Amino acid sequence: MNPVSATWNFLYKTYHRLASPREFYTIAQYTTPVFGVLAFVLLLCGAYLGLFKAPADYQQGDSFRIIYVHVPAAWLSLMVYVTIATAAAIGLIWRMKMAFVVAICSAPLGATFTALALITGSIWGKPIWGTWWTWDARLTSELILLFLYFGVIATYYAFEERKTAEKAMAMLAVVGVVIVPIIHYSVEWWSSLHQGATVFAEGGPRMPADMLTPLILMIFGFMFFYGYALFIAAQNMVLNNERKSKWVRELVTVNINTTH
Amino acid sequence: MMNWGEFFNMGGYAFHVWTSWGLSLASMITIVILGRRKNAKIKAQLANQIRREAKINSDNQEQ
Amino acid sequence: MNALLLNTLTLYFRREWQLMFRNTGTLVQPLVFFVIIALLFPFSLPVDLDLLEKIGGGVIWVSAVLATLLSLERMFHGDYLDGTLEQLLIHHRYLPLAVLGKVIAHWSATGLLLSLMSPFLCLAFNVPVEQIWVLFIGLMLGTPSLTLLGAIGAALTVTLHRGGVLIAIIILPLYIPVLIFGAGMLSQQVQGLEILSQIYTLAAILVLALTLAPFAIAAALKATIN
Amino acid sequence: MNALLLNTLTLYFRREWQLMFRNTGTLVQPLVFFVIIALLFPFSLPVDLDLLEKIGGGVIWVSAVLATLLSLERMFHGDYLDGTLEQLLIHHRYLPLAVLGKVIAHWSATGLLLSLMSPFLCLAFNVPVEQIWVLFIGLMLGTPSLTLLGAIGAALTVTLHRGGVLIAIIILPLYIPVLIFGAGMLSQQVQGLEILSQIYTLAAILVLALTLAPFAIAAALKATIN
Amino acid sequence: MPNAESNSRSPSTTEKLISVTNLCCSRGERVLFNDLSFTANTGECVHIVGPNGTGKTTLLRTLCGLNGSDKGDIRWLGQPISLSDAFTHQAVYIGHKDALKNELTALQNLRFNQQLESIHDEDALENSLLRLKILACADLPVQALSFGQRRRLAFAKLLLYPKSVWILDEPFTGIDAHGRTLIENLCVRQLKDGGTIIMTHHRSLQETALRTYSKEVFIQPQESIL
Amino acid sequence: MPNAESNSRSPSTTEKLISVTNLCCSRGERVLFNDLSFTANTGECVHIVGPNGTGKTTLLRTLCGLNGSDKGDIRWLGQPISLSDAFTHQAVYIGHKDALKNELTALQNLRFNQQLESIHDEDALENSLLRLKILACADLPVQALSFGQRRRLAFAKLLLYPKSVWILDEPFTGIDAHGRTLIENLCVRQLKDGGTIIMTHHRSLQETALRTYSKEVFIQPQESIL
Ligand code: HEM
Ligand SMILES: Nc1ncnc2c1ncn2[C@@H]1O[C@H](COP(=O)(O)OP(=O)(O)OP(=O)(O)O)[C@@H](O)[C@H]1O
Ligand SMILES: Nc1ncnc2c1ncn2[C@@H]1O[C@H](COP(=O)(O)OP(=O)(O)OP(=O)(O)O)[C@@H](O)[C@H]1O
Ligand SMILES: [Mg+2]
Ligand SMILES: [Mg+2]
Repeated sequence: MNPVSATWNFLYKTYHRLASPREFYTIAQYTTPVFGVLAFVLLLCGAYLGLFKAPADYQQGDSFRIIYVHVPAAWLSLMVYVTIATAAAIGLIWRMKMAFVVAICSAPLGATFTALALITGSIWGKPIWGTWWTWDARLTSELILLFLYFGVIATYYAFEERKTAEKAMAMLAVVGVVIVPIIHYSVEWWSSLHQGATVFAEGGPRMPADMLTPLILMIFGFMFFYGYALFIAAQNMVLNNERKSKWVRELVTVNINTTH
Repeated sequence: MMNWGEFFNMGGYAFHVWTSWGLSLASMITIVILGRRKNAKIKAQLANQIRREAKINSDNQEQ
Repeated sequence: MNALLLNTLTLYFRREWQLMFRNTGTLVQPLVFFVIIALLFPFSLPVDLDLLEKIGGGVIWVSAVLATLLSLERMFHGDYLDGTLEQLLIHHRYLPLAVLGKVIAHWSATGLLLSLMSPFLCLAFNVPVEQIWVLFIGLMLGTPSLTLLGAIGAALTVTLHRGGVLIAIIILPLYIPVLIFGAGMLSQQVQGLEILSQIYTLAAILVLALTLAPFAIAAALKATIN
Repeated sequence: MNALLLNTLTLYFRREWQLMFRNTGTLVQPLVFFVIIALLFPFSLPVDLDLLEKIGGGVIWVSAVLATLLSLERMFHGDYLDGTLEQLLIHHRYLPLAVLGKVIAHWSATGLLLSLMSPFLCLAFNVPVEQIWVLFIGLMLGTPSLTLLGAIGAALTVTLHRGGVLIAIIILPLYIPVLIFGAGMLSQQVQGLEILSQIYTLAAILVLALTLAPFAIAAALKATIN
Repeated sequence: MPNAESNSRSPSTTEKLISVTNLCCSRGERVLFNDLSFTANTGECVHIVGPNGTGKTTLLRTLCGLNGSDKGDIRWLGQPISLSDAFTHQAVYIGHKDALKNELTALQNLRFNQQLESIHDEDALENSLLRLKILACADLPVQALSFGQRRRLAFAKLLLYPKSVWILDEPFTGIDAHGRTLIENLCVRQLKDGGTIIMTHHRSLQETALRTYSKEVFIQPQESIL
Repeated sequence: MPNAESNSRSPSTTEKLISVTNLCCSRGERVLFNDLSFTANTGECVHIVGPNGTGKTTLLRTLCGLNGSDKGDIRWLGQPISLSDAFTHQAVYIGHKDALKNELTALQNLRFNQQLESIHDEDALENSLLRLKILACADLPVQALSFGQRRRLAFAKLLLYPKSVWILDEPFTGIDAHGRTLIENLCVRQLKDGGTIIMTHHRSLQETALRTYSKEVFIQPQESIL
């Protein structure tokens, strides 16, 4: 068998296994700890290098160390939204149950990252710009993203019937995705206090390696943490959604018997 | 070795750096703890429901 | 065929107007809120005519957005509660058109009335005459988009008891661009800059909303009612 | 006897809170509206931090008044529609106290939350720190009066389908004094004047409202429901 | 539960639990009934009969003090209801509006009602649901319940605490044959325990288990109401 | 009125007006019914039977396209309803929600419904009120009507324009003996004219005038719903 079709077969099978809640739950039981450990190690290394090894910035002094939480959080806030919108679209088009679960479980995590980006940004802005907050394009659009996350979460939990909730939430999530490019390019389109692309700039990152390495580690650490938290939340939601099914009941009764 | 006092001072930006890092850490920990708790809660609820179904069944059989 | 389409539109438009007319409260509600919101400001700011003049246009835009927002919850919810909406879905000849008729009626009682009222409020805020025109045109172009976009949120939340907040959260991100361009016209004009590009943008948003929103609203209604 | 009275109060307070807690929408609604209303301003005014700072306090007061106003319609109307209010009237042990319990619960989800939230909004408006305190105290003293007075309007209009406008028209005259004294504190303070007299006035209004309003509300409910 | 003094069923006048004399009620300009008199004793089920729109619901609401009357009086153990505290403590009214909160689950709704009587007993809640055969719906929000399940839930409240007078408006609407028997048996038990029931129902009670306890009161339509 | 081709009552398969095959519906996680099949012909009254909460209302709403189904299909003269325009033109659904506007009078409500069919005939309005014996209430706002009068008004709509399929959810709730006979006769007339009725009702239709036309479809409760 040629490698292309083998890969395709593998992807196809995994897709179908992940699409079934029960399979997902079983797989997640193994992947969750792996993601957790990876996230922990990456974050730990990143924090060590970022706090101890990276040199202080010649302009900003030690305050630049906020970058190691601000940029991963800000970047994740966008990435998670794209994930949500993609999952929502898949759910709407192919009616895949698990896609909705991924979308709705990601939303609180994305909102947390957005809030973190806003808060750490404000904290960083105070010494650098001399103000906590201004109404420029990047900050404002990031704030709107936070509202959008709230909207997605609130829409899902507002409905009693799950199918309706999923559809309504997904519609909103898909429509809202226009905000992501606006946030990303806001620094180019409008004049802004916020600095332009530094890490993902054209022609490579404009940053010395000993400052960049911890940042990359932290970004991956955040990403694995997102995966870890997503698996935990999705497992909970699958348990809840499938509470009528036999396998969940068996799971719970086994649980009761072993704990007592 | 380094000077810990100086390290915590962060060149005068202690407040800014430590609140940022602290908040990030705190929110990650909270997310994980809440996830775990939710799991326990869902299972407890389910167990309660199974108990209640047994009650309904025995009530139906009584008649 | 065309006549039939037009008929559906006008039918629901007329029906909505009649209903609003019976219940004077509904009819004047957006207008009253608009005026109240705008007039609260002079009471809460330091007495300073210059300041009032500077913020007048912005305050009027904010009041218009809020008045529209607050009237949205009522657009479909009453019909949902008493079952009229079910009947509409069952007999949906050209549902998007029926919906459009309703939305236009709704706009004429909110946006249209507000825009017509705005010059008088401007007087209260000492807004200069050249700006009154800019404000009026901006409102006439902007408020229909507000109602159309808002109706999507209203349709998504129609089955909820307390949809109000949710509508606000859902559609706020959609309203902010309209607000920025609409109110932006004023400050451009004060600085002596060109405002045509803003007008074109508002018009483009309106055309887009007018063609797409009715279908989105109809889809949202069908998805949430069951 | 006293214990029984207190019991009624806390019972209805707790009940209302639990109800709001179940329905997160109701709980956060006033807060969301408060924030949204306040945040619309920066979008609609020319970018000018000085201007924002000047009007910040006033905008926050207006937002608080509006958020309270908008939440009032829901205070009794839901209970009226589903029949809970009838049950309350039938079993009215100490109706004014039960009502007071409800009102306090309602306030804690509107006025109290708003006041606690206001310092953060002040940051967004660049309001200086000394003023944040004045604003906070003013809101804490003023919003309970707003809720108590507003509840009278809500009770009078409880049987109406679209009571919202009517409530606004009825109680607005009662709100304006609170707004004038509350927001007035800020401009006094900016000018370096004494603000104690304003604080006393707000406190006096509150004491008056707290003692008389529950009876007025109870009487209004009894009169309108039949 | 019911007062000890009124436990025997001899028809001496001093012991009438409720007596209505020459009652006259009107709605708008229309007199609904005139000179209506009847009494209700312990262990008695008063069945109010009359075609649609004669004023049965109005009568029940008047008995509860929710409507005023034009003439005549209503006494509870010889005392006018406006003075009688016993009334508010011992009567329970279930009308078409069921005082259930849509957003709460069945169990939460019951728990709320129990709390109002300062009782705390989880088992009693589940048992009352079980007795009406809706325990399976305990954790569904009320808005998801079917019409009949909702009505049953309203009746489950009767079992939470003993009240001597039940005032029921069309208790059997929307309930299936099995449910009707259940509710009839609950009523019989209430009557056997010395309670009183006043109800409306559009069919004869002769075909039910209540036949031996029931006494019909016919409301004569005044003018051309139908 | 009904299609000419389907006017004879021979049971040939091509002529089934409505046919439901292997329908399966669920709510939340609960399967309500599975593999439900039946057909409805012209001149036939299909009586859906089942205890509270089995899914009768859900079935009727699914027939109207208001709910989705999990499996199975519903055909109207052989065509799936989603494609059949005939369905939306020829069916009428009356559920627990009566699609009446509280603030309009009985007559105005009827007039509205007539307008939707682009008819204008004042006499027909009054006649339909007269046939349901509620002409005396013609000018009362709907919220003043008694429960039974309101239900009758919902039925008066059926008489405004001929529709071949009536879908009725518990048509006799809240209606007195005389009203029941009235409605039964209306139904018989509809069936005799070649129409079809699909209804739920908690008693047997054998005791009514519909007995010769009716055919029972029993919904088997799936799990422990009650
Ligand atoms: C409340 C204030 C702030 C907010 C809401 C905010 C938001 C964001 C967002 C959303 C991104 C990701 C952009 C993207 O990936 O396209 C970002 C990146 C970044 N931010 Fe901020 N920021 C704030 C303040 C600051 C401050 C004060 C600084 C430092 C002076 C800063 C430095 C950076 C850097 C270096 C990046 C990475 C840029 C890149 O390589 O793409 N931010 N910020
Ligand atoms: N404002 C009004 N003007 C005139 N008549 C009114 C007004 N409000 C209510 N009514 C009439 O008062 C009566 C109210 O009757 P009520 O609801 O007590 O009837 P009911 O006996 O319970 O009837 P049902 O069997 O239908 O429930 C109705 O006939 C209604 O038409
Ligand atoms: N989210 C949900 N989860 C589980 N069950 C639900 C949910 N929503 C509705 N149900 C159940 O679906 C059923 C709805 O039934 P429906 O209203 O069609 O009943 P019905 O046969 O009309 O009953 P009735 O005779 O009482 O009118 C009820 O049993 C209800 O408990
Ligand atoms: Mg009645
Ligand atoms: Mg039903």
